[in-house]
Amino acid sequence: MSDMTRRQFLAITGGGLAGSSLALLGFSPGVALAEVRQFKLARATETRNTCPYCSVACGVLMYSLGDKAKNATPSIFHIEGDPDHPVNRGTLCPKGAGLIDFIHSPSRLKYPEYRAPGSDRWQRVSWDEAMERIARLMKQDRDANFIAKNAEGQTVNRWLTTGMLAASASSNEAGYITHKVVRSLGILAFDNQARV
Amino acid sequence: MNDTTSEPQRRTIERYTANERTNHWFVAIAFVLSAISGLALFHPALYWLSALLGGGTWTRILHPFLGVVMAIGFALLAAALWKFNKMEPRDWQWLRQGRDVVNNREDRLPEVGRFNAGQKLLFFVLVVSILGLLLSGIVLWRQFFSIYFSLGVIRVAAVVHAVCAFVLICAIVVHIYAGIWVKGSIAAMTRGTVTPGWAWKHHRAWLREKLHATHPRPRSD
Amino acid sequence: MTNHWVDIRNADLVLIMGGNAAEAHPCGFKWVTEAKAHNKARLIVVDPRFTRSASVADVYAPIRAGTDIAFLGGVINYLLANDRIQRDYVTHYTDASFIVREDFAFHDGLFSGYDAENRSYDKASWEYEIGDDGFARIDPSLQHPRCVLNLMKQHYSRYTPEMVERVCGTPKERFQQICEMIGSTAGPRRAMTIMYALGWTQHSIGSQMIRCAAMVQLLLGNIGVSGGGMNALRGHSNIQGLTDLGLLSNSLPGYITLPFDREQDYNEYVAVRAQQPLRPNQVSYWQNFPSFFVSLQKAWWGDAATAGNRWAYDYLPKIDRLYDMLQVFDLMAQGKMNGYLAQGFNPLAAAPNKAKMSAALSKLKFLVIMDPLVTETSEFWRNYGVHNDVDPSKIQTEVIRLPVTCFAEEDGALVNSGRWLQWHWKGADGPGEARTDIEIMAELFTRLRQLYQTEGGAFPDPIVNLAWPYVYANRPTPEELAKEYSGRALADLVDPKDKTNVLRKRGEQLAGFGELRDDGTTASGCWIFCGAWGPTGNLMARRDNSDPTGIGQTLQWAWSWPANRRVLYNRASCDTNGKPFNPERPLIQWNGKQWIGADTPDYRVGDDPAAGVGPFIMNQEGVARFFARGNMTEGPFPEHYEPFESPLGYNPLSRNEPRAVSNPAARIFKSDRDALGSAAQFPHVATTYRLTEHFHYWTKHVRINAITQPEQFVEIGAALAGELGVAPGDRVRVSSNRGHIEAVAVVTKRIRPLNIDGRTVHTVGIPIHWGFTGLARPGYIANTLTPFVGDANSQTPEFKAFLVKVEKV
Amino acid sequence: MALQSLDIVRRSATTTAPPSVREPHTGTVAKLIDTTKCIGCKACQVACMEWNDLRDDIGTNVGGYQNPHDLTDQSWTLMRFAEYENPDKGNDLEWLIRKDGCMHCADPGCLKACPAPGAIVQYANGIVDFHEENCIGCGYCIAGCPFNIPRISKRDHKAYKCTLCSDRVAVGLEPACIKSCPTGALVWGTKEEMHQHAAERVEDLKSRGFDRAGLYDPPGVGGTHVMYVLHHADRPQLYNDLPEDPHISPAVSVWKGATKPLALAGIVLTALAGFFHYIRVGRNETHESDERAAARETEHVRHE
Repeated sequence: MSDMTRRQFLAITGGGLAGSSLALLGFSPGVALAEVRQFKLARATETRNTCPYCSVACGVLMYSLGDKAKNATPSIFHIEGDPDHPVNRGTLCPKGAGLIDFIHSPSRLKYPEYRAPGSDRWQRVSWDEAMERIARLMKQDRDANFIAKNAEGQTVNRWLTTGMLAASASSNEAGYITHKVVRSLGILAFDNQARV
Repeated sequence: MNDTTSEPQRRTIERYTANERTNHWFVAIAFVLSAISGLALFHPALYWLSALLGGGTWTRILHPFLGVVMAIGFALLAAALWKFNKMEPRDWQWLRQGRDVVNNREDRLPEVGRFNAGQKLLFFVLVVSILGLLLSGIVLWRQFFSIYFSLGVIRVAAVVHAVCAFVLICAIVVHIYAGIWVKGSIAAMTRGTVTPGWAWKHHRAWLREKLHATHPRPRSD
Repeated sequence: MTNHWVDIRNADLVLIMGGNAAEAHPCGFKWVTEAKAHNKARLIVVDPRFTRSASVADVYAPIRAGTDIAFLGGVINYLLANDRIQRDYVTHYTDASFIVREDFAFHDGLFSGYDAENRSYDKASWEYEIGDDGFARIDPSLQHPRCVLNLMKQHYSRYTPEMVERVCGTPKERFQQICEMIGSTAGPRRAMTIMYALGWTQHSIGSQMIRCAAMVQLLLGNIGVSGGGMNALRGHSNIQGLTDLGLLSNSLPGYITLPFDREQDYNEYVAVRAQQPLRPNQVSYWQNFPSFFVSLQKAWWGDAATAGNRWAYDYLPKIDRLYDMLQVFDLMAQGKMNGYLAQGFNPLAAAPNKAKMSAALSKLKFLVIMDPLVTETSEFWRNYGVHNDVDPSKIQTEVIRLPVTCFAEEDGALVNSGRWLQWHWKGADGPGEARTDIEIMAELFTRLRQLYQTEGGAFPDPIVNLAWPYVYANRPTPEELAKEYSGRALADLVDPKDKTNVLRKRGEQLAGFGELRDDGTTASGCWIFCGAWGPTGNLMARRDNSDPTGIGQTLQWAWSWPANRRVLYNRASCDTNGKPFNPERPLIQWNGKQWIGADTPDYRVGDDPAAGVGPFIMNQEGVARFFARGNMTEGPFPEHYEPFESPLGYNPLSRNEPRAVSNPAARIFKSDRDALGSAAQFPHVATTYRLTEHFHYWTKHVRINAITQPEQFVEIGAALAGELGVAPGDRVRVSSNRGHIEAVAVVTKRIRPLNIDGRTVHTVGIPIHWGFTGLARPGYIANTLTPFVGDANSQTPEFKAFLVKVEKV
Repeated sequence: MALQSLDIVRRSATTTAPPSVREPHTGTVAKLIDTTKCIGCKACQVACMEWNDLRDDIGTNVGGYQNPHDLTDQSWTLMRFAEYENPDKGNDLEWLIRKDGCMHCADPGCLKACPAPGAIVQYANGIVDFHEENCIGCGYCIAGCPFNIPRISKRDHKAYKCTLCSDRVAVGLEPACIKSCPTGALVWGTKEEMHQHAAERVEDLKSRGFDRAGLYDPPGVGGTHVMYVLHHADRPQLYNDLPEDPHISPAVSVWKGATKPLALAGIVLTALAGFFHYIRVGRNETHESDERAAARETEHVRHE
C-alpha cells in the first residue's frame, strides 16, 4: 500500500463524523443542570439557646439531626444567630459563629478520669467511683479541719482547707445549687470568674 | 541500491528509516491527542471532544502530559532532521514560485533536496510553535507550576499558547493535506520508501545525492 | 450595666475606655455603630493600643496603661473649671451639697486616717456631718467650703491637662478635644455612654477608675437616662448571674454579705445592713434587708430555719477576712489548703503568676475538675515541654476530672450584662457520659449528706437540714431550681391592710421582691431575682421583642432584675417635676398620678415628685454619691496611684510621698511583693488582653477559631521593634520578674511610644489565649508574666499594667 | 422571586443563550461591605466556613492579624488589614480593614475564561456561582478574574470561591456572612437599595471629615454585586491593593474573545483550502515518465 485512495480518504473522514456524532449522542458529559447546593436546614429541628461566651448573650438557633422522634438521636450540626433576639438580631461574632466546633471539639471530655498521686497518666473511672472518692475526701478534710469556734470563742462554723471556684458560664440554676451546697458545708474559699 | 519491494519490476528508495517513521507517528499521535484535548478546552463548540479522553477533567489532566510527550518526541525528530532543514538559496527561489508549486508545475521549480522549502518552513514553524506551546503550557499547568507565576504572566501565556496552537494546527492541516496531495508521501512515512520516479519528480537533488552516495555500487540495506 | 445593650444606640457620644468592645463584645458593639449611623453619635476610644474599637472611632487617644484616673480626674477638672455640668442634676440628684466632716483631709496622695503598718485606713473621718436630727447636713447653695462639690473641685484641681500629659502620655491637644466632646453632653438633651470592661477592673486601682468615670457621668447628668450610663461589659456569659447569686467568698445571693466573726448577734448583723435614710423622706430600700435574708434562709434550710434559731443564722460560716482567689492560692502555696474544686474554671491559665499557681496546686491533696474541655488546670501535673515543664512523679496531688455538658446540652437561664435573665433550651445530649453541673453538685451533696447522716461528723446540721425538695434528689431540674431562687409563699400571704384579702396562696410563686416578708412566710433564694418565675410562669423564657416606644425597650423579652427594670436609676432621667430631661427619649414620666413610661420606674410608682424622694432609692442619701464615704478601701475620691510595677517608680501627683506611689491600701503578700520587678530590669509596660477571634482559654479547643488566630503572638510598636531589631514574624522572648514567654512578634504602628514625664515608655501587648492544650498551636500561658496583686476593693488581679523586657530570640 | 431567581443568564463555555425570557424585574441582589463600619472581627470568615462546611488548616502567625494568610479553597473570604497614616488628618492612624472575596462581577472574567460548560454560571439575580461537579480544574478562572479570587483545591483540583451562599439565597435567606456581621458592616438587599444605603453612609462619612468617601462599584467589570463603601474611595489601593480600575485583562479578552471563533475559522478554512485545492488542482502524482527518467539517471550515475 503506497498511497491513499480516494475511498480510504472518505472512509476516514466518514469515521470521524461518526465518532463525533457518537460523542454528541452519548459520550459527551450531560449538560448539567445548574442547581445550587441543597439547603441544609430544610426540615432540621431548631432549638433556641444563648451563646455561652461573653455576656452580650446573643440568641442562637441550633439545628439538629432528626425531628426529636423517639428513635432519632439529635446531633447539632449548625448554629446561627436568632434574628428575633433584640440584642444580636441574628448576628454573631467569630466565637459565636463557630460554636458548632465547640460542641464537637475533640477536647470535649467524655468520661470521669482519675490521676493518682505521682502518676503521669489518666485512668478512666466510673461516675460512682469518682463521686464516692470525692465525697470521701471532702468529708475527711471537713471533719478534720472544720472550725466551729475561733480563738476568741466566737461561733464561726467555717471550713477553710477546701475551696471551690465556680464557673462563670454555667446557668443560674447550676450556680444557685452550687452556692447552696458550698455554703451548707461552711466553705469560705469560694470564688468565681468575675475578675479574670 | 537494492530492491526493497516484493514487486520485481519496481525498485524503491528508502525515504525514512524505521526510527524516523516511529518517531514521526509517535509525535503525530501525541499531536492528535493534544490537539483534540486542547481544542476541547479552547472552544465550547469542540468541548465534546473531551469525551474522547474520558471527560473534561481527564482532558485537563492528560492534555499537558500529552503536550510534553509531543514536545519530547518532536525534539528527537527535530534533532534527527535538523541538518536537512537548513534553508538554501534555491529554497528561496522555490518559495518565490509558490504559484507553480500549488499548481503542480514542479518541472519549472528548482531541483529540491531531501526536503523542499515548504517542508523546511513547516519544520521551523513546528519548532517555534511547539517550543512556544511547551513554555506557555508550563506556565498554565495549574497543578504543578502556575503558583510560581504571576497572574500577568499566566494571562500572556494563555494567549501565547492559543496562538501557537492555532499556528501548529493550521500547519499540521497543511502538512496532512500535503501528504495526501503529493501522492506517495504517505507511503514514504508509513512504509519508509518511495519510487525512484517519485524522488525524481519531487526531490531530484536528493535522488542525485542518494545515487552518488551509493556509487559505484548501491548500498544494500 | 446601668443600661442595656440596645440602649447604647440612643447615645450621642460613646466613650470606650478600659475596654475594647469591638473585639470583646462585637455584637453589643453593633449598637455603637447604630448610634453612629443613625443617631449621629461620635465615638471616642482611649486605650494604650489602637484597637479594633479605635479603628472605627472618631477620636482615638493613647494612654499609658494604668493611668486612667489621671485622665478621668483631668476630665472632672475640666468639667468643673469650665462649668460643663448638668447643674440641676448635680444639685438635686447627687451628694454635691452634702457637707463632709471637718477632720476629713487629703495630703500628698494620702487621705486622713492612714495606717501605714497595716496598709489600711481608719475611715471615721470619711463621712458627712450629721446634724442633730440624725440626718446629713447639706448646703443646697453649694457654697460651703466642705460641701462635696467644693472638695471635689479642690481635689481634682491638681489634674491639669499638663499633668494628664505627663502621667498618661496623652497629647494635651487630643485630651482637650476629648474633654470638649465629653462636656458637650452636660446638656439635658445629650447623653454619653461609657463602655468599659476588664481594662478598668484589672488594676490595683480598678474600682476607683470605674468610680471616677461614674463621677464624670453624674456631673454630666448621664446616669439613669436613655443613651447614658456606666456600662460594664461583663466577660463570661453568666458572670453577672453568678455575681448576682453571690458566688464569692463573702457573699450570699442578692448582694447580701456574710456575717463577720464579730457579728455574733443576728440583730446586729441585720441592723448594719438594713440601712436607714440619711436624709428625710428617703426610700433607702435596704431597710428591707430582713425580708431578703429571712426568705433566703427559708429557701435554703426550710423548716429548719425558724425565728427560734435566728433563721439558722449559725448555719452560715462567718468570715474573718476575704477568701478571694488570690488569697486562697496564696494559702495553697503555703500548704494550708488540702482540697480544691474547679467548676468550669481554669485557674492555672486565668490567675496571675503561673509558677506560683503551679506550685500551689502541687501542694494540694486533691483537686476536682468539672469541665467540658481539657483545661490546663486539669493537666497541671503533666509535662508539656517548655510550655509546662513539670515532673509528674513529684506532684502528689490526686486529680479527679469530671466531664460536664455544655450550653447546648442543658436548659437554664443566663444573666447578661444588661441584667436580662434569658432562658435557653437543650438541643442534644452531651458527649459520652458527660453530666450537667447541677447533677454533679446534687449527687455530691446527697452523698455527703448520706455520709453525715450515717457517720456523723463535724457540725452536720447545715448539711443534713439543707432543704432538698427536688423530685429526684440527684437530678434537680433547672425548673425546680429557678422557681426556688425566684421565690414562693410558704403560707397564705394576706394584705396587712385587709386581712381578708389573700395576696398569694400558700405555695404560689411570688411576683417580686416587694412581696417578701421577714416572718418566714416567704422563701426566695435570690431576692433580686424574685419574680423571674412568677405566678404567671417563667418570665425568663418570654420572647416578645416588641418595642412599643421605639427606643429599644423590649420589656416583654425575657426578664431583667430588678423588677424587670431595664435602665437603672431611670427616675433620674426626669427633672424634679417628673418631666423627662430629654423629651425625645423619655424612659418614664410623672402623669400627675403615677409614674408611667417605657420602663419599670426605679421609684415607688405612686410617689409624687413634689415629695422630694431622691432617685437613687438604694442609697441612704436618696441621691448618688460623689463622696464614697467608707465604701471604698483607698479613699472617698478616686486618686491616681501608679501600678505596682511602674515604669516611673514614683507618683507624679504626689512626688514626695513614697507611700503613695501605688495604691496604699491594696493587699499584697510579701512573697509577691518580692516578685515585683523594677523599670531598670524590665523597662517595658505590658498589658494583657483578649482578641476578637478567641474567647479566653476555650476557643483554642475550637477548630474554627484556631484557624482564624492560630498562634501565640505579642504586639510591639514599630519604634520598639526598630530598637530591638525585630521584624514582623520574628520570635521574641518577653520576661517579667516572674517568668518568661516566647511568641511571634506582631510589629505594628498601632502601638506608639509614649512620652511619660520626660522619658520614652514602650507598651507591649500580650494576648492571653494560648496554652498547652487544645487545637491551636501550643503556647505559653500569658499569666506566667503577671503580678500577684489585686485591686484593693475587689482583689481583681493587675493584669493590665506591669513591667516586662522584650528581647529578640 | 426575582431576588432568589436561579434563572441562568450566562453559562461558561456555552455559545448559545440560556432561556432568558424571564428577567429580574424587581432588581438584582447585592452585598455591600462598609469598610468604615468593619472591625475586622472575622465573624464573616467563621460564618462562611461554618455554613459551607469548610475548615482551613490551622496555620501560623507570620506577624499580623491576617489568618489564614490568603484566600484558599477552604477560605472563601478573608479580612485583610492595612495600617495607614493619614497625612490629611495629622498622620492619625487608620486601620483599614477589607473583607476580600468574590465580587460577583456583572461581567465575570472567570466565567468568560472557563472552558467547562456549566462550571460557572451567572444567575439572573447577579450571583456568579461555581458548580464544582462541572469544573475540570484547569484554573483558567483564576487567570480570568480581575480580583484574583478563585482558588484551586489541592485535594480535588477544582476551583472554589464565594457562592454568595446561593443555597441560602435560593430559599430567601441572606448569605451567612451578612447575617453574622456584628456591626452591620455587611448589608444585603437589592443592588438599588444598596446604592441608596451607600449614599447615606457616604453622607455620614463626609460629616466626619472623610471628604473622599464613596462607593466602589467598578464599571470596568460592569459593576459588581459585592460593593464597598470606602473612606478613601479615590485610593482603593490603600485597602490591601483593591484594584483602582479593575477590568478583565486584555490578554484574557483576546484569548477568550475574538481569538476563539477566528482561530476555529482559520483552522477550518485551512482544511477547506486543501479540499478545494484537491478539487481544482488535484493530486500531484508521479508518472511512468518520471520513473523512466529516474531509471535513466540511475543508470547514468552507475556508469559514470
